Amino acid sequence: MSTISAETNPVSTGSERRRRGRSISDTWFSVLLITPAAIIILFFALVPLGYALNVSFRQADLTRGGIQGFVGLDNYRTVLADDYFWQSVRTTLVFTFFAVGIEMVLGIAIAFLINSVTVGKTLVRSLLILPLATAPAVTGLFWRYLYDTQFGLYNYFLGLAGLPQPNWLGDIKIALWALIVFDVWLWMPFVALIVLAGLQSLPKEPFEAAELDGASTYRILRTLTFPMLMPVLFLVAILRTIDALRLYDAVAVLTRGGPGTITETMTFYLWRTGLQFFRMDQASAMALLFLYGVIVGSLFALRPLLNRFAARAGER
Amino acid sequence: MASITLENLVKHYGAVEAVRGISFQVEDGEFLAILGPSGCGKSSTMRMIAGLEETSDGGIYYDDKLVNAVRARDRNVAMAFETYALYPTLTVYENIAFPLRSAKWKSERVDEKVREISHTMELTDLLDRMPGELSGGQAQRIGLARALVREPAVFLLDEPISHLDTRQRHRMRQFIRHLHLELQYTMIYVTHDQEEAMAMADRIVVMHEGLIRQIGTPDEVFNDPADDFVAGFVGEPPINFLEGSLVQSNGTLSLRFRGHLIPLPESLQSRGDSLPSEIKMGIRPFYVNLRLDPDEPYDLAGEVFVVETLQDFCIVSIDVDDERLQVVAPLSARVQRRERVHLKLDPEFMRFFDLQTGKAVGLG
Amino acid sequence: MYQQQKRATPFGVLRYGLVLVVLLWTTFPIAWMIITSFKPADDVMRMPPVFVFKPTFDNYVYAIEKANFALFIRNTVFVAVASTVLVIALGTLAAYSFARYNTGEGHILFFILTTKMFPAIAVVLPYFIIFREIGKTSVGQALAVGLDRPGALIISYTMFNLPFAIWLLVSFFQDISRELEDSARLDGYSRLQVLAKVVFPLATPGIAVTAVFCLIFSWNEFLFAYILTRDAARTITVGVESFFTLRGILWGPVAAAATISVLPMIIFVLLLQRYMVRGLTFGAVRG
Amino acid sequence: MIELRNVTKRFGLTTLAVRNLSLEIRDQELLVIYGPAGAGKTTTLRLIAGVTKPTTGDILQDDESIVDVAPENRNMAMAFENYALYSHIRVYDNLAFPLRARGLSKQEIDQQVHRIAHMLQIDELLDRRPGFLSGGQRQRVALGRAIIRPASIYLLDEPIGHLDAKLRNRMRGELKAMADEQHSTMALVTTSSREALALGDRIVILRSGVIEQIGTPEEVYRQPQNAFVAAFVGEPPMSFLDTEPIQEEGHLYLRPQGTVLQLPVSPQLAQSLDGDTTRYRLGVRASEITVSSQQDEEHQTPGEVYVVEHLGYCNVVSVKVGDGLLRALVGSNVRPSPKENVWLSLDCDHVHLFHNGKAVFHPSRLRNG
Repeated sequence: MSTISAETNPVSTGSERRRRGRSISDTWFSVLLITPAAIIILFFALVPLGYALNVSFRQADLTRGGIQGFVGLDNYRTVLADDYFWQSVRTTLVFTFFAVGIEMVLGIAIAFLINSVTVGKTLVRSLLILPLATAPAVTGLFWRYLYDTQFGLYNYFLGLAGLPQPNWLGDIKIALWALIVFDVWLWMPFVALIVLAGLQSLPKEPFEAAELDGASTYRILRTLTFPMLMPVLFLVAILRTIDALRLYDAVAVLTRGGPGTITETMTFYLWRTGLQFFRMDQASAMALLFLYGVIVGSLFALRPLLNRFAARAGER
Repeated sequence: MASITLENLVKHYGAVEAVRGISFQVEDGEFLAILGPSGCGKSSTMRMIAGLEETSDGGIYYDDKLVNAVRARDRNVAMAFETYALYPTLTVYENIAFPLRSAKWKSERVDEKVREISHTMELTDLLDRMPGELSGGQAQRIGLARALVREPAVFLLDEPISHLDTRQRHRMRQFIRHLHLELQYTMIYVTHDQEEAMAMADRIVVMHEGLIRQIGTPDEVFNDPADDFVAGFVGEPPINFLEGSLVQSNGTLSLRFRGHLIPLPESLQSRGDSLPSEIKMGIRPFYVNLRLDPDEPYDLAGEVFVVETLQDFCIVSIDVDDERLQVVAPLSARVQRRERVHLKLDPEFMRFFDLQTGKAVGLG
Repeated sequence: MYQQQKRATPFGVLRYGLVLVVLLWTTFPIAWMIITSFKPADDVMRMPPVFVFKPTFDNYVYAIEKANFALFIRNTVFVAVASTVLVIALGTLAAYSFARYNTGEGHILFFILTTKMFPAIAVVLPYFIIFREIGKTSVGQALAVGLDRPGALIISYTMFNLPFAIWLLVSFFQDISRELEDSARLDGYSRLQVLAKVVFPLATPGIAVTAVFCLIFSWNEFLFAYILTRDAARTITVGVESFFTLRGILWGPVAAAATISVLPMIIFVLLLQRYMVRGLTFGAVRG
Repeated sequence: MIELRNVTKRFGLTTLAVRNLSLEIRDQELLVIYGPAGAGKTTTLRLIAGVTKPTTGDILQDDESIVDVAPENRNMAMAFENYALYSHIRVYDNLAFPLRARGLSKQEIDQQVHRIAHMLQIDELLDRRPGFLSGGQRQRVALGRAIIRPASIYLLDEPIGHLDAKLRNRMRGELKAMADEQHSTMALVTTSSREALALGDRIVILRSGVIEQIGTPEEVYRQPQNAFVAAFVGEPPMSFLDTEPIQEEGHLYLRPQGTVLQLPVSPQLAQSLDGDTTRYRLGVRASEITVSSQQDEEHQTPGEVYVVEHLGYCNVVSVKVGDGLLRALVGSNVRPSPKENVWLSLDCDHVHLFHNGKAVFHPSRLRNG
């Protein structure tokens, strides 16, 4: 039998025992670690912002001599009085509402569907992810081919099914829906995956208990599943909303805002103002309004949510 | 209430056999404990009884009805979970009311019943809280209350008090045992803590590696273990084992352990032929006596390794050659580390096991 | 011998049928794109579409030889890798500081997330002007920072991926038990040694995942590449548009170029499958 | 010697993990820190180790403040409750980790690692990664990593709490022997009363970050300063009976709530009562009373059996006396049935008495001792 026998301690003899190398404090250490990243972020986030702010108060028509004198709030007034601007806002909101709405509904349904499947879950998940890997600008471009009225596959299939074959990208009534369908294709898997992860991370025991307590499926969904899933659903909805409001790539490659300006979103109109009309002043004013709207709106919703997740992570 | 019968129950997860063909019966109104170390298959067994897990083979009967194909919600089983399994989105009140609402009770009757049970279990102050705001002990009681609020065919408890501190654990032990006496529910209690099983159960099923090692009353399991596993698993401090061979000397049948000859008890002297030659003797630390007087007869001699003073007695660990034995001694026994001591074993409490198979071979 | 619990089968079949429909819907456009890329030019524009054809590499040859695609690929790889290296180098240190010392008690971390919520379009115009000005200076020329130079994209992507990377890394670092570091320090290692010997090795998978996410974002980015580059520094995502010729859109080469752009990332994403959710939600939801 | 002086640790704005704690750990002593969940036990260890900084107060080692000394310079060793093993390296390297920091030679390291592994019976696990070990095995590796090297103090956070009963029993002995033999200074956290009593030279009982009592095992068990300590130390736990003093014909009695009993109070005990007429609680350890099926001179207090618990070598009988429940330890052959009427040897001079939670009287000696 062995016994525990660490070497006998040298009996403590005051301070010589301790190497009193006083290093920098935790606070300094932690600040040093974030400094490089902070500098980059501050510089490349705040400088452009400041620049945009500056330009938004000046006259800056790049076709006429670049940045010039201070004009106060004129640019903001112009923007707010601009019908095209408001139309782009409306388009953006309509797009966001329907795209995110459909993605949420379909995504949640699909998540539940996949969760109930027992065989081949990994394969299903892998295939579902694929759209998320692709560049929207690239696949969007290819969707133009799929939407094509002459040799597009979608109309071919619709024709086979005896359904009307719309002019997806050319019809002013349908073009926005063509964008929405593309966005749903691209992002519905995102919603489905996250809700699925949420479903799978729910504790098993309460559901087993409910089963033993004889609760109906509907009751379990209503009192347990959805309430427990709510934070995840909120998070997804908010992330998707922020993204949808910023929609640019798909518009740029699929419709270029057309037909006419019917699918022109805020970001696309902003781009056009700045880099086609070269009205940097108005574009900057628009950018700041937009920024303010998106950030303030979304972050008030996002912060408590993320904090909640962070707190939960801390408990682990 | 119902009696439960398991018939050759098997459960495998892929290639892993968690339960390897077990059979036993729980009488109507009986309190049965399933005891075993983690991974012995006890939880799988209980989950199959509840219907939360499908059986791989074998049958489960409630009274005389085969229930393998009956869904969990239709078996009328109440269960208390190790992790409480409270509904995190509902208040304590709604948690307790949940099974009643599932059964479509009228809300006045639900209210009445919930108030009644929370009164008995001293939960009235907690009814408006959410599960996240409860201490472990409170959550535990609510889990129990939720299970008790209805009248199930069988009441299953899965390690229900393992997360409580000593004080609360003893209180819940008393409470659960008392509850059983009052209500006479059929109860199955799964635990890895031998003391809990001993203290509460009418009968204990000891499981190990998916098999039943012994079924018996606490006394039988403690005093007449069926094999060396049961002997070693039940009892605190754990039983001492001495391995050796049987020898005849001077007409006495003895166990040769290291250099010592320990005579077998009278009752076994005449059974020499039926005993295996290689044998393992088990004796609990309560029945080994320290002999400080060198002139008294003794069975073993060794050196004190460590003395631990507990509240009402000491546990002395003694190295006999390279085997460490434990002895329970009164507080008045003053022995020192490294001291040489003699030990006398009480023949009445010696238990013998076949060294090869581990099976019990005879009582002292 | 004993009757087992049985699941209702008609529902099961329906379920798998629905799953199949969903999968067809998500994978079909990508599959068709890959198929189209191997079609001879005549078949691409045929109606009704041909499903059986003689595969050819013509479209790829055209894309790479005629349309300068080799350069686009080189640019994309260089920009994506360089910005990812930068992001990881800066991001790990900062994220560790946030995760372990709670630097700024969450406020700084949240400010950093805010910048990720910027609509890229709102800052791209100032970037355009800033890089145009820097590009005229000698420093800008030496570092290849400026309009239509890779440096401009590397900086932009670093800036835009850094907040995301920090958030994701924070969540990975938080998964490492604090006691591991405490224990190592009691064992006599200094903070920096602990970082090198304990924290980074344990966080390697998380760091790798973050890196791949950054790589994917940079690889797939469109807006900055579109506005800050013209020819020399052009990347694939934007380059695909070069097949919009006066004669019409060359769908065969477009499909080939799109496939080249998409395939590497699809492979990465499949490898990362388990971590996708976590990455896409800034580490908030563990997949 | 380690000394904590008025140490307070606050987490966030509201959580006080320890409150104004003053405590010393003497050289070569094994101090057990015992208390319920959330008592601040682990925080106390972490404060000593320096991996948590006190909000206020001072920590001294040999009369020198060490608050600003980094953990790596403190020469302390700690085993964490959640094991804190490095999952990316083998058990061998986990054990060698603290030795490498000290620049020991390969050979020395190898020797030490094998010595510790043998002692903790983990020889066969050296080549495995921690992820492939059971909880009990991990705990032994964690303990091994803490005690593999000399240190001015060993801080052990529930070092054997997750082992199975048999192994725990054995490792408890090993720890006790190590402390005795090496004269090491140790602070050990536990939630087991049995472990606390068996191991500690002294025991600190914490509750909600405040010390309830410090003393030798004998002291905290025989003379608990308050009802909390009394209830928390010892197994089965002490039972309590609410009583009120009554005066009849010049004699003083205690009457358990819900009964018409009169328990005589001796003059000695009467002094402790101090004329206060409010409620008192009797505290009775299971080993301090006996049970009989008949009334006799010793057994004068009637009660009804509530439940009987079998422990093998003895039984614990819970008896209802008025509104209270008393536990009594009886021989394994004594087994009254539930609801049976029995008689208890409840004698005020041989039990503990508490007033407003504070102990006012302890029996001078053991009845059955």
